[in-house]
Amino acid sequence: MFYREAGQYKSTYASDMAVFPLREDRIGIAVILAVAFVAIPFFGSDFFIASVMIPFLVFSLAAIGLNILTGYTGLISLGTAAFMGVGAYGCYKLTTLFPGVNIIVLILLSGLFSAGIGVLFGLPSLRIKGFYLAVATLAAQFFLQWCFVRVPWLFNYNASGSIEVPQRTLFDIPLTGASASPETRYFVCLGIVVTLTWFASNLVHGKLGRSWMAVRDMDIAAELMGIKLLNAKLMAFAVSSYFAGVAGAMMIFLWYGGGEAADVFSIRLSFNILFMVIIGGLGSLLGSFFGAAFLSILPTALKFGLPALGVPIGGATAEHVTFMLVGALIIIFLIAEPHGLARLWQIGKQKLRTWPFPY
Amino acid sequence: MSDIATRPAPSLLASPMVRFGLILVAILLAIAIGVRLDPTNTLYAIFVDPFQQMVQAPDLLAQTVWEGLVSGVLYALIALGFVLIFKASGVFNFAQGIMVVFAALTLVGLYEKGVPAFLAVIITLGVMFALAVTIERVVLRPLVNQPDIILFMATFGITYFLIGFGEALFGGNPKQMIADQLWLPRGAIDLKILGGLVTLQKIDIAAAVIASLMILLLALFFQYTRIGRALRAVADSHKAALSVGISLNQIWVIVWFTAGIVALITGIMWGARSDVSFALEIVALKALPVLILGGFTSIPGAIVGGLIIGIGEKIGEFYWGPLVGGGIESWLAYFIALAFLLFRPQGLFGDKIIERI
Amino acid sequence: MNAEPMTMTGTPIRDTGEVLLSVEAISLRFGGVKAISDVSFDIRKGEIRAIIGPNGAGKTSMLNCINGFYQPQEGRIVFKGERRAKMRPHRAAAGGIARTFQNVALFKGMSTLDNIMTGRTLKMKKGFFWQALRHGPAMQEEIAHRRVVEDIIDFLQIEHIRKLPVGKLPYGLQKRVELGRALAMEPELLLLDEPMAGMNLEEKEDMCRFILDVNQQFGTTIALIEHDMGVVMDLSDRVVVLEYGRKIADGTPDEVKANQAVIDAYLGVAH
Amino acid sequence: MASGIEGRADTFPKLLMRNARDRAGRIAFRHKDLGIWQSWNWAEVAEQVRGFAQGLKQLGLKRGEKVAIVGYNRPRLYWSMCAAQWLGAVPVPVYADSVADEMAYVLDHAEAAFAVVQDQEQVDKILSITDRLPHLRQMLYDEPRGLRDYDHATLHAIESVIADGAGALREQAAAEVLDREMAAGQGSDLGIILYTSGTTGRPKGVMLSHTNVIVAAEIGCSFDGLSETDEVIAYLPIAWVGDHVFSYAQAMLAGFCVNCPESPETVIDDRREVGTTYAFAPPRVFETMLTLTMVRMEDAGALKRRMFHYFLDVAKRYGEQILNGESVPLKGRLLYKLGDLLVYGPLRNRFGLTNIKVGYTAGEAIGPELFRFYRSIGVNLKQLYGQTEAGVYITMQPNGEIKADTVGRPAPLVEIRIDDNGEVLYRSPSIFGGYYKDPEKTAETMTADGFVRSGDAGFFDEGGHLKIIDRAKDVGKLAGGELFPPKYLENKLKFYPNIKEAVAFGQGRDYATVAINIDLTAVGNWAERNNVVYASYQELAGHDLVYDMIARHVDEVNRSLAAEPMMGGAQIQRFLILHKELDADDGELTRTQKVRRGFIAERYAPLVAALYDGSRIADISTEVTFEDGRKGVISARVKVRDARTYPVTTEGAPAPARAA
Repeated sequence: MFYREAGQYKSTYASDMAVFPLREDRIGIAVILAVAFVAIPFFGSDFFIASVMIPFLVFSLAAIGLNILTGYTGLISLGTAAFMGVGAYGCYKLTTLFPGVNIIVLILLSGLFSAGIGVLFGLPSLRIKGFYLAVATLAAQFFLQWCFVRVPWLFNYNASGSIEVPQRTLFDIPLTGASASPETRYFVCLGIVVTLTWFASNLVHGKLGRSWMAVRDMDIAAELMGIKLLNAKLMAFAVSSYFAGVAGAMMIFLWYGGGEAADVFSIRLSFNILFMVIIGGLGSLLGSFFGAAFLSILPTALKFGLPALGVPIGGATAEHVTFMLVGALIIIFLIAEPHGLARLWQIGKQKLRTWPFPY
Repeated sequence: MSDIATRPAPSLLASPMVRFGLILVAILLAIAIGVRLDPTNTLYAIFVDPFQQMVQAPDLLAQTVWEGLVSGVLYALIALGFVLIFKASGVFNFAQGIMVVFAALTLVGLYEKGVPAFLAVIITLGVMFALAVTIERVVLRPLVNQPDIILFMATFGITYFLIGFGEALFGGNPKQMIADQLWLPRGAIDLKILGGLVTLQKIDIAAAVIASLMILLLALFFQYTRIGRALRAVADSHKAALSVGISLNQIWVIVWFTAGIVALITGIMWGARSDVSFALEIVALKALPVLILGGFTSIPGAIVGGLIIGIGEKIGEFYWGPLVGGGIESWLAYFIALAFLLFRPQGLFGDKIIERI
Repeated sequence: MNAEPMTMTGTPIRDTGEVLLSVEAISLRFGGVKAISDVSFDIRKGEIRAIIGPNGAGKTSMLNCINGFYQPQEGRIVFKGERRAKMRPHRAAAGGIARTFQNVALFKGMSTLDNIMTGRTLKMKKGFFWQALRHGPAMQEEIAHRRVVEDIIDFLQIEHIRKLPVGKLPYGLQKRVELGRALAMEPELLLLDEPMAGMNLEEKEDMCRFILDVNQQFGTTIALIEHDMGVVMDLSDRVVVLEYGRKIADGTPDEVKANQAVIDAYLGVAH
Repeated sequence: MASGIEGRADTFPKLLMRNARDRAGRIAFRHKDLGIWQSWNWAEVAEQVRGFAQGLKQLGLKRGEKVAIVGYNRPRLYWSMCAAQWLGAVPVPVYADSVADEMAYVLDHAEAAFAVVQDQEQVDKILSITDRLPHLRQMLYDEPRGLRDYDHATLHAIESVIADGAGALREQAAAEVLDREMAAGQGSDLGIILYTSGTTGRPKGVMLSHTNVIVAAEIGCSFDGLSETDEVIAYLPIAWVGDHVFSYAQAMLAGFCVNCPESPETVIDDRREVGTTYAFAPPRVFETMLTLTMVRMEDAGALKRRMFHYFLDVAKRYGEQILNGESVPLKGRLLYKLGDLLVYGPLRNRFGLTNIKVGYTAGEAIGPELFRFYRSIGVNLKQLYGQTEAGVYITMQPNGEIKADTVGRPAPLVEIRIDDNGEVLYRSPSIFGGYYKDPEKTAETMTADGFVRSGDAGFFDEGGHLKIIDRAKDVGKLAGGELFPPKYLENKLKFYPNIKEAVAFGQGRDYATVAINIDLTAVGNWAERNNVVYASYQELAGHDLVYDMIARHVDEVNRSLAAEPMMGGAQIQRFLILHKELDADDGELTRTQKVRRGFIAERYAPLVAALYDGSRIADISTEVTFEDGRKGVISARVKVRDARTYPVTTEGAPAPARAA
């Protein structure tokens, strides 16, 4: 309905291959970025920013990571939380080893650790596929989670066994630690997520992305096209785990502000991120955001929304209802639209483009 | 001879990447262990000492194997539920673990509400049947013909729903299994053998016996009843099942109900050994490595796989666990499975993977 | 040599001289079953070589051996003068062997354009860093390869489906896209596994024309499996006939047609 | 209005060089090729055309020789026209879909020395008739695919010809010689020969001088204020005068951009991408778009469908007034604004007409409903009445004076006279110089005082707008003496989307009858919605429910005829639905998709007889040509139905108003 495509012709391949070839879409993205960078910090309450937006951003990044692996490359992983944990502990070690280096740099570097570990646990993917691979990633999940508890070197031998987030600043503005304001932490998260999403978008639209999708859709044909399966898969594991690692570091350093990380990075979190990817849409970066928004905001909304509506509901009951709802929604979504929110969005967009025609 | 043929599997170790990876994993483990140990004694502690202990104290070894055997039987029971459903409907039922918890919770919950124990068992069976019918109607039927991965994800949905539902109904606190009321034995038998004392919990013996009976019953059911034959047929071809005169929908209900019965029994046995709580869910995940070992479609595979995993992880925990601070039970099963998987991708008893072109 | 003078109707001069690939005494077994036993033949540069035979004669297995998807237990494959006991898929691809599949093996989730672009993967050299930026060298590389791909799209006349996901295309078009993907590799040897299976008459004619054009315009050597004997006789320079994994005849279409073993085994049944 | 042709730029090559000088960097041509819009600015086009001209010269093209141009709308084919004109040769564009036989006639008649063609298909076609073309010396092609192994002694790629020419032009001397060639051209020189696809007989070559075409182009450009910022899409046959004036002459004159679509199938998408500002299409194109719209909307949800039709009603009520700048109540204006947001804007977007400044339809009468529909949704669609012999324009509709049933006032510089038999005659500086090699026909068409007989019957209404009834020779009489305008009847019927074609009979008969072709898309869709099962076109066409539906349409036509002056006698008394679609390949339609009434009457003689002998059914078998050229015979039993007629309500016959 809002699309006026007349006159939007492409006279170069560069413009034809742009991620957003339509003017209306570019405007849409600009509006979203403006809202994210200006409107939300300006109008959003501390609670909203700290409890809704930051978790949303962290989950989005993790979901993008998993989506690259599962959605684009077709490799199921149940170990996302563990790779996030590697990022968090990696970042913790880095902050102790290099206290002078800026925390943002360290967060971005910490993803490299999980990328490395991800490649290691991705090795079996050459031999095994599907559910079998899911079990291999479970090995990573439980082994790494065990390490987080049993290897005291990871948490600097402190008594509590948890990560202590030090205060770090940029231009004297505290970014992490107790005195960092939600807005600052939000900006750091947003900056990282936007940048990495841009990288991810570039990757999936390029040669590597095509190789991933080729492996996903028909690995035998991909192999005979000269795509080296192991390389493509390990690359997917590396990139995916890098995203998860950065998300994990962000989670501890910019959202939780420390804590018993071994419990946080549990199998439950892995499942949650997998659901985000499925509900959002496999093979869609946009879907990762949708899924993350849906599943990270839903519990908060239920917890605070239902009492506000006058439905008497305790904290524990809210949690149970959330579980049931999430479960039911997963099933409903799979029945209604197995391709997730992203597909719904795409259909909606197509409808708008062809409006008033139905197709 | 068809043009479509199996592809000779490439030798695993031929890939330098994999070889490199395995070496890396080994080094990683060695480092993890080395951190806890005096480096000079590392090799001794890993490769000599545990075996010396085994030989020196065979009673402890027997005790460990027995415990592994019992938990292996229970793993096998959970895996059995998976296999039943996978064989008949091609669905990888992630919810099997939670069905165990749900069944046990329902049983205990009903008893707490004042329902006599055996009546509670019967009602629980009814609940499991209702669950099977509901799942078939609400989840499976609308998703028929969808790719496997979608059905797999749907069982995740079932899992979450059941967790929420169970907790909302019965609360999240651990409960005591009504073992006595169900005439399950308690106490232990001490055997003086192998120059030591081996303690066998009666409940464990009961578990092993009941599980064996269960498996025997299932085998008979599949072998000698019309429905059982239909179920076996459906694993090969849906048309074959229809020719026996049972609709696919009925088959699904039956299979899920059977899996529900298996889940209830598993729940009772497991609950009697520890207690009934959602922590069981994590334990149920152990069924996955069991399946990997045994193959997704093989009932004997599930049993053998369960025993290997159960015994393997107990021995590993008892003899090697302390070297790295213990708790390796949480992941050892997966590594054992992974190690098998790398050399036999289709599992011990699984059908050969066919690559077509 | 079956050289003919050039005429206005476009009959090409055949330049089928040196041997591009030869298989030497190949045997392939699956467990106890012999799929191919002791088959030898060669493919000369620039020719269209047909492999025919009844169902289950081992034709597809033969192609699978040539591009390394299967590794034969015995025998050698000589490609461009290099003798190997076995081929590796990506090495075959890098060496210039491309193929299409009996049952279309496209990447269903991707568009026609992206499918054909994957054929360029081996020729794209820009590293991870540049790809992540998608500007500068990586973008220039993408554009350069897009040009090549657009030429192929133009050649195969599939402009109108350029941006559609291939999964929903009609079968005939999918086959064309698959050919496009193989062509994007700029292969020296193109293996076509039943390129015309399941097509109607018009689509078959189009496909025939494309195959001939590829052979003539790019000088690509083609080995094809086909059941339609009319097509085989029209297109191919030489034909090798397999039956139960054995070679029973090898020669020009006319020679093969006259071969008694072939008539008994194949032609008599097929017609 | 004064003729504004510049003293210097009186030929197209001169106009091209003027553009290259005055607006060098502006895009002149775009072609969707290899996935993107390849573009050339005026300077580049001039460079290409100069090289092309030099290349042609080197190949031996001489002043006055003819160059046949065959193919779809491709930039290089347009350039070939200019390059030929540069050397004083005469381009002869030919319909690309002509069969070899038709093409042989035109090329032979025009004595084409060169042929510039699009691709292998056309090359093969011409090679197959070379023995009938003694004058043809060289052939050039645009797309090299498949032609590599052809004998290139007399066959050349345009690209290499241009390159050779451009190479030679690096020599100063050669360049000067070439420039003198261009300078030698004059406005009065023969610029182009356009062959008209007559409804009868062989095509005739209409000779137009540079001045003729430039004047015609100027009429259009100044009438609608076209400038270099406009965009057109070139998709109509290049041999048609409409395309020649709109996509070549006016582009050269006003300096706007010509966009060539990727292929005939992608025109709609390509038009949407480019967002043309100026459009030209025969009614058929608009009709197809509307039919598709309505068919697609049938599949929309009920709510959306109701909203759609509600706003279409709003548009019907207020749209045209708003477009004409008349006063409209505030409520209407607001509703229309809302409708524009929800329906009209998106519709224009889908049609690719968002940026349209003015659109023209011509070639045949457009249905009033159809015409009003486009105007009501905000597309400034106008009609013009034109002919090849006139260099296109005869009458046009000025803004604010647009009616559906007339074709407007005489175009600038055009004089019109209505003959005693009702025939329209016209005179202007853009009229043609005669038919090529056919002085006899020329004399028949041109009067002594320089007027051209249009062959159409018409009259001026009170507002001074011309109204065309039919071909002059086709307006006949029934046996009883009542007027029988077959085309008028046919057009009335064709306004119903369910009716694709209609052929009226009645000349010298007792009453009027029609044979109807249903529209497979529209009726097929209707059938699907009404659970009418059919296996073939033939079965659908013979279905009783379809007959009932068509009977209702015929009934409505009769009612309207009864209310019109002089037309009451021509009410349709009997009709039938044809069992096959009329097809140009069978000779039933002309290449421009007009019905060939006489031929059809002969071919379907048993059916026509049945229409008049009162029988309820008739058997027919006809020979048809399939798409691949094979022939076959189809037989059918066709039903004939009676239609209801109405008493004539208007008396008398007002004489056609005469132009002053």
